[in-house]
Amino acid sequence: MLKKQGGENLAGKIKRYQLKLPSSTNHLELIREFVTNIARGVGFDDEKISQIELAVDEACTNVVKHAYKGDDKQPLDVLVQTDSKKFKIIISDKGKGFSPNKIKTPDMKKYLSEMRVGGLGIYLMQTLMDEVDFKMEPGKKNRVQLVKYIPQ
Amino acid sequence: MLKKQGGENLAGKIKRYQLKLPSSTNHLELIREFVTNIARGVGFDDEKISQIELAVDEACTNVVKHAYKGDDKQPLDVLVQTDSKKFKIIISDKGKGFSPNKIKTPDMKKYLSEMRVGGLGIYLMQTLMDEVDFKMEPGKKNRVQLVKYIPQ
Amino acid sequence: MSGFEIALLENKEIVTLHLKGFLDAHTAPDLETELQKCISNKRYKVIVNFQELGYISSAGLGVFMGFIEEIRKNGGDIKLTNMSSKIFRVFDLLGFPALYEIFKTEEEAVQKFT
Amino acid sequence: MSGFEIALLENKEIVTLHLKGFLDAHTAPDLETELQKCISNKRYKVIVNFQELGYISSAGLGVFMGFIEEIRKNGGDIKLTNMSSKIFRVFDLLGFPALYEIFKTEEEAVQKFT
Ligand SMILES: Nc1ncnc2c1ncn2[C@@H]1O[C@H](COP(=O)(O)OP(=O)(O)O)[C@@H](O)[C@H]1O
Ligand SMILES: Nc1ncnc2c1ncn2[C@@H]1O[C@H](COP(=O)(O)OP(=O)(O)O)[C@@H](O)[C@H]1O
Repeated sequence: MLKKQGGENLAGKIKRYQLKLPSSTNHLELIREFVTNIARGVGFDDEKISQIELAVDEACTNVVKHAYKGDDKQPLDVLVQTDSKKFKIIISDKGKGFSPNKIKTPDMKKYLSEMRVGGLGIYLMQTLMDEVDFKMEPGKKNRVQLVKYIPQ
Repeated sequence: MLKKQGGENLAGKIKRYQLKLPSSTNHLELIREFVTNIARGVGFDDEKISQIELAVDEACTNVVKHAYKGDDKQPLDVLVQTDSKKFKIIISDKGKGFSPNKIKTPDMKKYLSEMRVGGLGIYLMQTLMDEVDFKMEPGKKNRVQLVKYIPQ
Repeated sequence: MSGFEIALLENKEIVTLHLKGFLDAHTAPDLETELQKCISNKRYKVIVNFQELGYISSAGLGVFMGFIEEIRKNGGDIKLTNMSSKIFRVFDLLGFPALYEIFKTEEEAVQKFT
Repeated sequence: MSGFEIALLENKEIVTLHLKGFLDAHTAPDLETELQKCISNKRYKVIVNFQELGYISSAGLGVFMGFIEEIRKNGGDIKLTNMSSKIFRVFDLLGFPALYEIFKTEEEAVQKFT
């Protein structure tokens, strides 16, 4: 939808796109469309766009389910920031936060053999994106920052 | 996409959705999707959703073309605010602004006979929406406020 | 996701443009270019088929206004066909059916030309 | 725009679910309900056709994990078919093909059941 425009992402040129919504899973599709449309405009191929789409969905789903424990009226912000090198998405909430260091990377072999439900979101984000970073200030501002490098 | 949820719009419950983008016509489709998806969630029928879609597009197109004279890197904000009665969209820019009172309502008969190009945007907004309101602070914050009443 | 595409069909004197996707301030220049080409090539009998067009704004409507006079001056016309009710409503709201002939099918438009 | 829909087909012992649209944390409960019904009705041979599914997140994957054990305990299985490469990539990334049989067509899955 957002056609690539010549010179739109010259070095140093930062573009920002922001979406603020109530924290409902109802809005996940809208968030995905928002992010994929911008990613398409930057020139990512379909596979990379799908990776970004899924990583962002997982991060936002976690905010709704975990940060706000299903309360669908809390603030969920998605900020997309692009420059010539990085496609950065910052998802922020004012919910309970968590200690990402305490979350263990799932052992997929064990995971599958035990047929567990859930626990894949953060693993997916880390597998799909080039950088994943959490900054927590519970009740104030918790942030997940996802970065995908733009093919040069 | 945003399914209507029971009790989502009880009296007094205000919901806010915000989208901030660079002022490019490139993003009009994204803005339309943003607004129509929320409108669908409120329960408007397809005809009313199309009316809202077109009015918002016209307002945003005017911001890009007139307020910013085509500069596609300026801030364009779209805020959707819903309560039980009104679906309100506030489009704001920091551009040059204008005096809406000086814009004459086109005489459509004359318009068509002269085969003129343009000059239909504000007329469309006024025809399609229940309320249209302009608040201008040139260079600071110009706002177009569009309201559609929610069927009770 | 849809973007905007124009497919062009030429049949004897008549040029038919099939519009697909959305026609707004971003994509209107593409249609402008196509109509400009018609005029440069002296093809003044133009049919625009809206079957696959999902959206039009006043920027799209304006394109037709910008060419109709010159095309008619040269003995041609822009005839519009296959509009969904969504698209027709926009034309109708502005009284455009008084200025443009709108047909259900391309065949009807072709017959009117010949 | 797409939403999520499930169409259910029953053929002798086998229940086939056709998924359409997107399967995320919002729509996963709908699929859960359908699979729960299969189990309540003692229909343990389930085929899930992904042909028209455009998107899946881990919430969607989790649904299958939540039922596979009980279904297999009862001599059944959930077999997956007609995945687009986009959907398959997500399953593959997580090693799910080691746990689920994935077929190109429904026919192959039916044959495996009978
Ligand atoms: N945004 C968040 N806020 C609070 N807790 C979170 C957040 N994201 C993840 N968590 C915690 O980390 C755990 C692992 O998350 P994840 O890998 O996405 O799997 P799942 O969400 O399926 O449990 C969650 O169960 C939750 O306890
Ligand atoms: N957001 C805006 N900022 C500055 N000027 C505007 C804005 N919106 C409208 N105008 C002025 O009002 C005129 C009429 O607008 P409109 O009815 O939308 O028709 P058009 O945009 O096709 O000219 C414009 O030509 C422009 O001069």
